[in-house]
Amino acid sequence: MSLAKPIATTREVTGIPTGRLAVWWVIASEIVIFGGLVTCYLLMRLNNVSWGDEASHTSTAAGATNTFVLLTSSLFIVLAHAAAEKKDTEKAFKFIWYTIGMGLVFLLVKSYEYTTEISHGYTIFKSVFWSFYYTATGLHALHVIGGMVIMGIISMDVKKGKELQRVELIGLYWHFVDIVWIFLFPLLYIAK
Amino acid sequence: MTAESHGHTNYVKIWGILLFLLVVSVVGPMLEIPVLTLITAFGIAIVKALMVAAYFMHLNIEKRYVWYMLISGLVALLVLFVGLSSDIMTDTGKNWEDCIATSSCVEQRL
Amino acid sequence: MWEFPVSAASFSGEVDYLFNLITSLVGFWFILAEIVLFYLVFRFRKKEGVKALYITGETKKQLAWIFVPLALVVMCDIWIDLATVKVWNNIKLNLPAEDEKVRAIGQQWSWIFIHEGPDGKLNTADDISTVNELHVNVNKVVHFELESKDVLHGFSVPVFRLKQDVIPGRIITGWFKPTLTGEFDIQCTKMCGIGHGLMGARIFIHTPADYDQWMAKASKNPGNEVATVAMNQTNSNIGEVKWVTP
Amino acid sequence: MGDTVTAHVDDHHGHHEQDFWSTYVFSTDHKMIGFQYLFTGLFMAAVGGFMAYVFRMQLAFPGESVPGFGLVTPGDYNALITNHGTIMIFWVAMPMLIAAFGNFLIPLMIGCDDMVFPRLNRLSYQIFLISTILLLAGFFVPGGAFGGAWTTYPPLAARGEYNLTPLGAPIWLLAVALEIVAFLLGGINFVTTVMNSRAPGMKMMDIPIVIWMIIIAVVLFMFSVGPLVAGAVMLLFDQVLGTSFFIPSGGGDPVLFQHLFWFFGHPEVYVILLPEMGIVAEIITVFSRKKLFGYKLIVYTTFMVGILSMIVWAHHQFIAGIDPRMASVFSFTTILISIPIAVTFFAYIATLYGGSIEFKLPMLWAIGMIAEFLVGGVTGIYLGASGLDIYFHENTFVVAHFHYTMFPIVILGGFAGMYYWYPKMFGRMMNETLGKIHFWGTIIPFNFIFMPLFSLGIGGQHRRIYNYLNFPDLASPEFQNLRVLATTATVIMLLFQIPFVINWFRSMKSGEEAGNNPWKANTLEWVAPSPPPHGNFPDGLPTVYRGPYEYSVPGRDEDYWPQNAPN
Repeated sequence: MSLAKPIATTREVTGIPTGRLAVWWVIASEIVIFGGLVTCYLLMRLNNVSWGDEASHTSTAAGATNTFVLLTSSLFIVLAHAAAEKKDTEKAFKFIWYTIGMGLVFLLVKSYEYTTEISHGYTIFKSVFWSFYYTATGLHALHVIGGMVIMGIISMDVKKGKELQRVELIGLYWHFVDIVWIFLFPLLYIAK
Repeated sequence: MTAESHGHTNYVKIWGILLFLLVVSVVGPMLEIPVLTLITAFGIAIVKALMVAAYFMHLNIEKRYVWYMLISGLVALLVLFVGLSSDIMTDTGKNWEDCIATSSCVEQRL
Repeated sequence: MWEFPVSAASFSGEVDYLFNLITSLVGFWFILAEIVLFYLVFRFRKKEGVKALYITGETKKQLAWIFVPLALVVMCDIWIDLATVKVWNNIKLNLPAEDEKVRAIGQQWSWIFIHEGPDGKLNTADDISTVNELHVNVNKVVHFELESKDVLHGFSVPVFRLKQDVIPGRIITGWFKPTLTGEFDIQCTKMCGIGHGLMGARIFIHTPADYDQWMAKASKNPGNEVATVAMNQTNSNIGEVKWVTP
Repeated sequence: MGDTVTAHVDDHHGHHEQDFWSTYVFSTDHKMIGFQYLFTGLFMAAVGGFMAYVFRMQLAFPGESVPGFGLVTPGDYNALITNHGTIMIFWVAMPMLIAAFGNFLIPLMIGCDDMVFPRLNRLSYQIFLISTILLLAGFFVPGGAFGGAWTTYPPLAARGEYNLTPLGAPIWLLAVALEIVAFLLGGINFVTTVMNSRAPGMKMMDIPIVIWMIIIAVVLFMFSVGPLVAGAVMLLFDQVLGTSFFIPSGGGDPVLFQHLFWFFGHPEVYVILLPEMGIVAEIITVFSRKKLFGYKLIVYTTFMVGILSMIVWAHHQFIAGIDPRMASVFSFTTILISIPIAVTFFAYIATLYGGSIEFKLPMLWAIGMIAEFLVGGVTGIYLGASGLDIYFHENTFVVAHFHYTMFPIVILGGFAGMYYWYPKMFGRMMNETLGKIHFWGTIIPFNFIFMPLFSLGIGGQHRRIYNYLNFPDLASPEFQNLRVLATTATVIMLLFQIPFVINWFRSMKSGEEAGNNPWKANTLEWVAPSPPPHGNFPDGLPTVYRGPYEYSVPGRDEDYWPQNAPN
């Protein structure tokens, strides 16, 4: 199994590097996955006024904190990208790990939230609203974890100065995860 | 896309604006005006998402058809929403009703 | 073969007419397309020394060969569309004034039918419940309410050309007006589990005299006893089929 | 599952694996991954065919022991029809038409050495393989395989106490979800490759139709499958955790899942149809030595098909309890979609005009496909018409209709492609006589399987029924004779697949040497040696000078003009 890249990978007929083009397609297909879930949620929510009461038991403060955390992590990863483009591997490495740290904070807040809610009886079985809540935020958290793992792997190459373009690719993905949260926040936390 | 083109964006400034919008979206609903909630919560979410997409994801300098790619996904979702709305978003339709919402379920009738 | 079952409802003739309309329209195009296809295939077989033509199919004149037939196809499409909407609206959207009402409840794997008792009203003590037997009057508009106790079922009466899925949590209303007396199949047409293949019922279309006779007999067992007993029987039958090989 | 076809395919698969692992099993070469998909697809086709044999036998001779299987219980019957449908759509049509041909053809036809992400490609196949094993494992868990129809409508699919397969149902769902993930990964690879890695000089309108169609199919798949992925997660939670997304008593809505399913399910038909239409386009141009009639028109109408196919889904649910007013809208869009499809077929038929048609094997299958698909196409109008669908919904008329579309697409079209590219795959020609026996032995019984189903459907026979003798109106001897006829034809058709298996493996060893370009075709894959080595084009990657269908150009001695020939 040779690791040499095929010539195909180096071609750029569209003018967008292959890796980035692929990430855009990943994001496009993720949009319909998350979007499908959100569409279902919206349709059912608009039919069930009582969900507003259920939603009032979510913690807006925690949600807002997490929005802040993710926005900041987005800033870090875009700074890492800028550093990687200037071939400043040290700085890029540093900012990637800041991002991972922010991801960790996000997950901590999230798990605190889950614990509080479950201990107050708001489990996934409580009502369809809570089923949606745990499904949507859980799926999102999985994406956060996945992004953190990939970032960790990429950071090792970055340190050696290899595959710097991957910082941008993981960055795109991370921003997308951020955007998903930006929509989940008002949908699940603010709208009551 | 080159390093120079990125240099023009001040990421920290964008981040500052995003945080300001976040505060607005949290404070807005506290006034408890439904219309305002809708605008501050969802209108601002859209603005925030667009800003992240445009500046952090660099869609502002990306090839145009990436926009089209992403937007066609959203259009598909819109179609889904419209197609489903008359079934899922309502309790009653032409010649059918949701017997759970109207609490007239089978068990009670038997 | 190649024929519909008898037509036993006021609207089943419309469905049959729609079938014939579509058959004649698409049949014409289908046969034409097959003839053209096979004519071309045999007419232009390879011959020594004859080179194929070079046709790009991008000039307007050439594209006319596609768009003229297409325009005709579209006209047929619109014709079919208008005809089908009319039939659909008549069967599914309109509800003519009811003469009697019946409730059909699907469960795994039998049908419970609740008839108006002698008082002509549903939800009263003299309602007549039956299992897998639906009794109706000929030439009366019957409204049915479909409900399900567990999973999706499908209420289908082929002789009426009528079909409607039954959804738990929803009450779906529809109508039919039988025009023939007799005894016919009711099918469950939505996969509903292991006993789906056994979930059939019979519809009995009576003359008014027969109907009164049936009702007199049935109302001697008022309430739900009939239903419960028969229901248990049905379930135990299915149990046998399910676990002991037939 | 021990019929002869299965055994053959399986054996050979095993034989491959004995060779050293990195060439055959963990290869990143697009051709080998294509073969892996192809052989898995063929193996699953044999499994699915065996299932069809078992349940057809049960219908013809209810209650009697089926040779090779034994007695069929209602639970077995439901599991068999469910998995037959699932396998034929997700494990035969998708891997063969999209993944196998896509993987094998895309880099060759656009003139590059591999996919852009070879390792992603390998991962895609590995996930697919896991999903395959998982699906088949469903048959061996307590309770048996899922039997709630391939549409998995909740609440039946969502609760073990309703479907009585508490393990089979989640396994089925998980297998399908994994399979979708595999194709999403593969699809991203396909699209990126075609967008970014075309040979120098290959403009958008120089891409062979089959590649266009595969790409449009993949994009269509990506945009339609998302809501179903979300729905599958929700359904899985309903099954495993006990949430109530689709359970009315818990506040959920079962109709929602139907919408999510068909929002994907209908485009899926076109996801399968389009690549196959592309294969047919390649074949009819080569064997009639004609330029494709209206290349651009076909590309545009294919886009139209893709877009329209996203707005017709609810015609599967006309009588499923949806708002009846929506039916008229969806009936209209459904009949609308016949327009672009008709354009494509008219263009194909017009391509034959003035040609120099030679009935080599691939052409036989391609013409057979067009002729048979027309039946499926026109019977679709009956079902798209909402008024008539009231009668034909969940009726064997539907079964006959979609087999008249799916069978020509997947089997006739798939065989057309396999016979056409076999010389490229293995460097040798297939035997014409055996191939003709296979063709006539497939297409004639095929009509005798499904024409009776049309007839039975018109007579009022509904689908997915284990024993029609339980229904007095359907138990007549005439009806039973038709069922026996269909079953006999099924058995005959399955037996006539043996010549194909023999031909396939015999030709691999002793077929006539093919040379680079046995069919004198224009597209780039015929520039490469047969079979193409790793890297595809040992003489350097080709440059493209013209479109793919320049056959019989006036003023040239030869009647073909390869895309890479400078003049």
